[in-house]
Amino acid sequence: MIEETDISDEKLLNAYKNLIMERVMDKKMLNASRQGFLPFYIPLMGHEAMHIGLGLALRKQDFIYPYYRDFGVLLQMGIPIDTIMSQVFATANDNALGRAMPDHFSLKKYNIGAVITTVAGHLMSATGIAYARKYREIDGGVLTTFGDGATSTPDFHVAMNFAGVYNLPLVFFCENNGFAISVPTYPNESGQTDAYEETKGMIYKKAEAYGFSGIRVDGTNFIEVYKNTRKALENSNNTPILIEAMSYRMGPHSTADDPNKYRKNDVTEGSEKDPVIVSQRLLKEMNILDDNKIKEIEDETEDSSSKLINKYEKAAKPDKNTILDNLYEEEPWYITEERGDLQ
Amino acid sequence: MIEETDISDEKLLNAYKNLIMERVMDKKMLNASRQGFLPFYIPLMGHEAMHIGLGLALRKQDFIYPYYRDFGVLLQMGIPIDTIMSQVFATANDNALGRAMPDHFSLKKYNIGAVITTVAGHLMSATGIAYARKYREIDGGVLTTFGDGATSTPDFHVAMNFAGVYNLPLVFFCENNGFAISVPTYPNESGQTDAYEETKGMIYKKAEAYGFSGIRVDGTNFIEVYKNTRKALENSNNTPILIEAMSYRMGPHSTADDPNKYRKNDVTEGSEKDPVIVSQRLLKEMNILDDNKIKEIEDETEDSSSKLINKYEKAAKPDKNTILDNLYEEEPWYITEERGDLQ
Amino acid sequence: MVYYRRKGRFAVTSMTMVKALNSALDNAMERDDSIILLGEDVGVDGGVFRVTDNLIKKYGSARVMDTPLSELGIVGFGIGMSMAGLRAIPEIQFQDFIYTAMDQIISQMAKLRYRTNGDYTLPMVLRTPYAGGVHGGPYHSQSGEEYFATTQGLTVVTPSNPYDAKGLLLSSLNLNDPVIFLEPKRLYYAGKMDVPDDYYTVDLRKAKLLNEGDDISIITYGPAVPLVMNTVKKNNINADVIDLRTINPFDIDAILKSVQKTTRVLIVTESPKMFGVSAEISATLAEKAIDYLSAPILRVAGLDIPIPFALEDYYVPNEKRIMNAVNKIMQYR
Amino acid sequence: MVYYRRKGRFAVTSMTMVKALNSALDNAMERDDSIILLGEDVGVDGGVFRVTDNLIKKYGSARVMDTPLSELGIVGFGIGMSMAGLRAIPEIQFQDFIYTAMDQIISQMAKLRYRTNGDYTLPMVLRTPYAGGVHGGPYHSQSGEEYFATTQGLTVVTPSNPYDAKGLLLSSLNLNDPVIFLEPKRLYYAGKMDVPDDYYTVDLRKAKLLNEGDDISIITYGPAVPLVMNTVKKNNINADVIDLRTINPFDIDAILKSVQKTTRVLIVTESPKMFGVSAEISATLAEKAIDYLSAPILRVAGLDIPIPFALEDYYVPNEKRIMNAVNKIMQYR
Ligand SMILES: Cc1ncc(C[n+]2csc(CCOP(=O)(O)OP(=O)(O)O)c2C)c(N)n1
Ligand SMILES: Cc1ncc(C[n+]2csc(CCOP(=O)(O)OP(=O)(O)O)c2C)c(N)n1
Ligand SMILES: [Mg+2]
Ligand SMILES: [Mg+2]
Repeated sequence: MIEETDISDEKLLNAYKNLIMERVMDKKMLNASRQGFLPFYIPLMGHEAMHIGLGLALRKQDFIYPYYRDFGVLLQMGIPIDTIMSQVFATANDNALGRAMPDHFSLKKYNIGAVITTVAGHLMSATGIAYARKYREIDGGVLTTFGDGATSTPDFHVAMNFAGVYNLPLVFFCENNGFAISVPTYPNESGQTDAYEETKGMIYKKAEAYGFSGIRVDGTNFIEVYKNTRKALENSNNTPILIEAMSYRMGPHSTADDPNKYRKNDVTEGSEKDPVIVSQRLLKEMNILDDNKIKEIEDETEDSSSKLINKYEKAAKPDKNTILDNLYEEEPWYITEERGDLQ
Repeated sequence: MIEETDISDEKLLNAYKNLIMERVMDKKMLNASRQGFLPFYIPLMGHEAMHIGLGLALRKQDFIYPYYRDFGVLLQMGIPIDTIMSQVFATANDNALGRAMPDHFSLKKYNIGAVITTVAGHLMSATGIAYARKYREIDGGVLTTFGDGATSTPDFHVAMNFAGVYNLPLVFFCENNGFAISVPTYPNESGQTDAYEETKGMIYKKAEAYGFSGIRVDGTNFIEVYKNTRKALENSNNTPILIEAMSYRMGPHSTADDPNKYRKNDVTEGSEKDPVIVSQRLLKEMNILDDNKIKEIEDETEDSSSKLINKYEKAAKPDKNTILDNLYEEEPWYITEERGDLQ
Repeated sequence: MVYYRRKGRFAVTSMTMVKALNSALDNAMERDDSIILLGEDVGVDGGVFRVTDNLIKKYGSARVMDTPLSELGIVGFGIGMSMAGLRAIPEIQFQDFIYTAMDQIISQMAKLRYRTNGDYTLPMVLRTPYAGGVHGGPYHSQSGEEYFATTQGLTVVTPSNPYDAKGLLLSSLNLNDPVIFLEPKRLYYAGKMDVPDDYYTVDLRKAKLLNEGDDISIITYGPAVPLVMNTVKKNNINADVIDLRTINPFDIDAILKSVQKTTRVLIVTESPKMFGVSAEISATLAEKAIDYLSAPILRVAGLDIPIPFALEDYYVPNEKRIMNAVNKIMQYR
Repeated sequence: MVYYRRKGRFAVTSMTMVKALNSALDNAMERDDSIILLGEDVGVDGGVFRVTDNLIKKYGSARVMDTPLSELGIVGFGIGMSMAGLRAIPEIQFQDFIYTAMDQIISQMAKLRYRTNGDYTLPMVLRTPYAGGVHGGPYHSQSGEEYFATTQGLTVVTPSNPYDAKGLLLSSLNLNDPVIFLEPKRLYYAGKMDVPDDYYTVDLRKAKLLNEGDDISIITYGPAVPLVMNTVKKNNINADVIDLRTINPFDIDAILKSVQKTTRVLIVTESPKMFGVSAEISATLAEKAIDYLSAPILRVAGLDIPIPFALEDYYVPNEKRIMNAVNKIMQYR
């Protein structure tokens, strides 16, 4: 079935290119990390359609507070690639001087929050940002992303509650990839955990407890993600909303993780639910893509991404003398003293 | 309408006596606190029917983790009055040596948890206790109480989630008295707050987000509270449950509070929704009570409660030399040193 | 209690600390519509200690917000607001309940400027009543300043009188960094002093020398200050009394200067001794001033236990314990 | 690294710290069916560092529980279990995330025995990997022992080698009080040593003298121990090296005894200096041993900042900083 959409073919094709870019970059960065060029890396495979859909949905006036697995959102948003790569490779050019882990972006000027490692630790911040924008009558919505595991946290409950109570322009976007590291959102056949049942795992339904509504979307379909999220952002002045996007974490949780310990990989690259395959099918049906074009994009991407990785692998690291900067606006005496220790 | 019930008239009459006892004691203790005999006091008026109903529902094999406003539950459970009063008046006889605030009972031997001031701080403890009893295949359920305000806390969410995930024998009992100090659960006519709406305040419905069910009961009707809670305790091996009991906090939040700042008192003593009036009506319809009997019980209670208060007002306070006892099983050197400071 | 007064071009009113804080909030909110108060019962009720009394009438419920019962939410909401250009003043009803917001404080509030290298800054003042005085047992009497002092990125401030309370709060609101503002509840209504009605500030990074003397330096702050001052007066101790006002970063110069003169040091806090704030003051001196010291550095503090409801009065430092320590220090040869 | 060995009637295996901890848990669970492990990914996955590897296979999912993602829940669940007669061992995946459970730790876990005067006791051991070593940035490298040390009612333990790790963990499980068991993740796989396969304990309240010398006392613990020992060996420092093992309550006798001998003191921690654990050690000495000291008490510690991802190696103490301090202390006259 051809999806109806209000965006141009050109935009869709471009989105597809970004999606492929994310896939290819992901592999190369995982590789870079295995070779020691990246000390840590958070794989993206399986999340691409959500990311590209979100990036398409976000307007200039919107604000996003992402979590740590949202590389592709920034790609699609059009954030300069140097800004993105300098962060991921923690280079001297990173606006945060490589202080945060890879994919922990902080880009105030692009309306992007400061990604935090603590699961759900940003949800109340997003809620407060939504309040501030409402107070200042700023146009646009606020969107925040998080994983399925995050819905078990205190912060999820409290943020949902505040958003409901103050009726904030806030879109809660859950990237449900089926796992919180090794713990599945839903039970799997091997019965490795008896902790979750499908009914308990209906994340989108949790919104009702807070007096607003939740919807579920196909997180492997970037057009569906785009449309629902855009609508939510446009409507969010009336009420908050929770969107649960169903996907699958196709890779390990992080470079420190070995998924073979706890699951069979149900969704593999090239399989029916792979977001790349889904996207190709969608765009082919819309006559935007064909096999030649697919190959062409792949080759181009392969090339450009290799160059990028090479460049940032070799980029200079932050100067150690910056280490004590910017803890406070006015430096305390003991920080000044500690500058001596560095010499 | 006469309520059907499976308890004897004698038991019901006795429950009524306890309910009156709670009412009368409450006034006298509030008074004692105003005169400085009790440094702090948490009023109970409006909660009596919930307390008596809970006390009736609890069986020997059940465990209760109460919150700080549950004096009457212990009264109805048949906890020795000396044990109760020694705690409230923080006397030398209190099993906790007056270390906790009034109404913060801790009575392990009676299957009663250690009341904590932090709102909802005990909910995960109750959840863990329910797990331990399930693990040890101990007969009976676990019940925990809390206020409406407590449902906004992190602990509420996390405890509900754990109870659902591990399917614990746990009854969550919310004493919804309409207020968290000054903040109403539901909006009131004067529109003092725009923070809550009725739909958002449907506390019992929140259970659905965790995969089990919630019910709402009339918290001014002790028989309804009793029956529903007993049923829940009996069933709780199959699934947790959330009970929301609707009532009204007729007095101030605490002795430090002045409700005139934030509300008109909608439910006053002697009015239709006063639990005492509701109980009298119920028991009269059942022919268990008449006006003479009501007067007789009132007089008896007036007398016995005065004697009690007098006795405990004058009871000896804990010895200061106990202050450093029982921080650890094995005393650290610095605590031993600090014993010297007391002399 | 000895207070210093500021007279002259400002109209002054005799105020309790609660009133002084209320006046500071009022002045600040009037000048700056980016300031938002939020917390449990801070609106209609005016706060359980009345610090925010009447402000909702003047500034409305969009700026004085009664929140749901969650400290995590209150602090987190304030953080978000301040990230977006407002200046939030969250209130935690009692310090004892702040632990439910500890992750927001340690992980987000304290680290935001550093971890983003200043991309985001966090101008916010987290207020909370702390320490004893209301006989509220283990969960209404805690101090806990050590948890914040040891958290890199926070500024920890505590006043000891109405004048400082207002001036320090207004200074805190000028910082572009998060402040933990600890209000000693035992001093809320402990006495009045003349406080300017108008806006003024007190330097956050300067300790106050409350008494001058040559024999001993007594370093203290917040709730313990009046006890120390009364003890010093009553017993004619020839002491420098230093009120830190800001616990972190504390005024190292004021301390060193005094200790070089007196060579004897006592530190008095209401919070417990072990691993407390007093330890850092002592350790700093053991590092920087060892040769000046002619006696052990002693500490008089709350006992190292939770606060027992019935026996709170034995828990807190008192005149006798202070005098025992002073005598030990003075007699040391 | 110098380790002491225990040979003889026990079979020993060469183990990493991770394996030693795993072995301790296995021994304990075998002896006592009231022991329950719980945490994120501790079951099927065996823990992100593999400390609980394979235990779910042997003991089942009722005793090795994969929990929902909430540290508040994990700690609170454990508290409830232990109140009801079990002995819970909650794991926090990284110390950095423990702050979301701070209220449970401070308000319930630490205070339960005292506030009920022993009506309830809380035999539980809260385990968590801490400090640096995996280059995980601001939220995978924190230490934070000061937050627990300053919480009255907790026992804070940290091993520095596989043998101690197992023995201290088993001792902790014999206490009827809550223990915070901090595992230096940089030492998890840092080397192997012979560890008995069977059950044994190491005294919780005794520090370990790892090296004997007359010139200086170096007091340290946990993640900083190998660095200190390597520095001492390499530079031939004639030092007492004291591994505290238990941070609170620490072994005051061992410290005083050493300091009376050497008269010079350095404290080394990986966690930051200001208001840290090192401050209390120093302050205790400034109170009890001032006359023995012939030099300032210095501290070498992590910098007083969050841990920067790219520059972690400059954040932690190193040989050069230790030698600078040692030289300063030794040259002091
Ligand atoms: C509060 C907290 N606890 C534990 C962790 C360690 N941790 C990192 S990611 C993760 C799982 C998160 O799962 P989910 O929310 O589903 O997001 P996903 O990683 O699957 O995208 C855990 C447990 C953390 N970062 N924060
Ligand atoms: C975590 C926490 N925050 C704040 C407080 C202060 N406080 C005590 S009771 C209360 C309101 C509780 O309301 P509710 O849960 O409805 O119970 P009620 O007192 O009405 O019975 C507040 C805010 C507290 N005890 N704990
Ligand atoms: Mg997930
Ligand atoms: Mg209530």
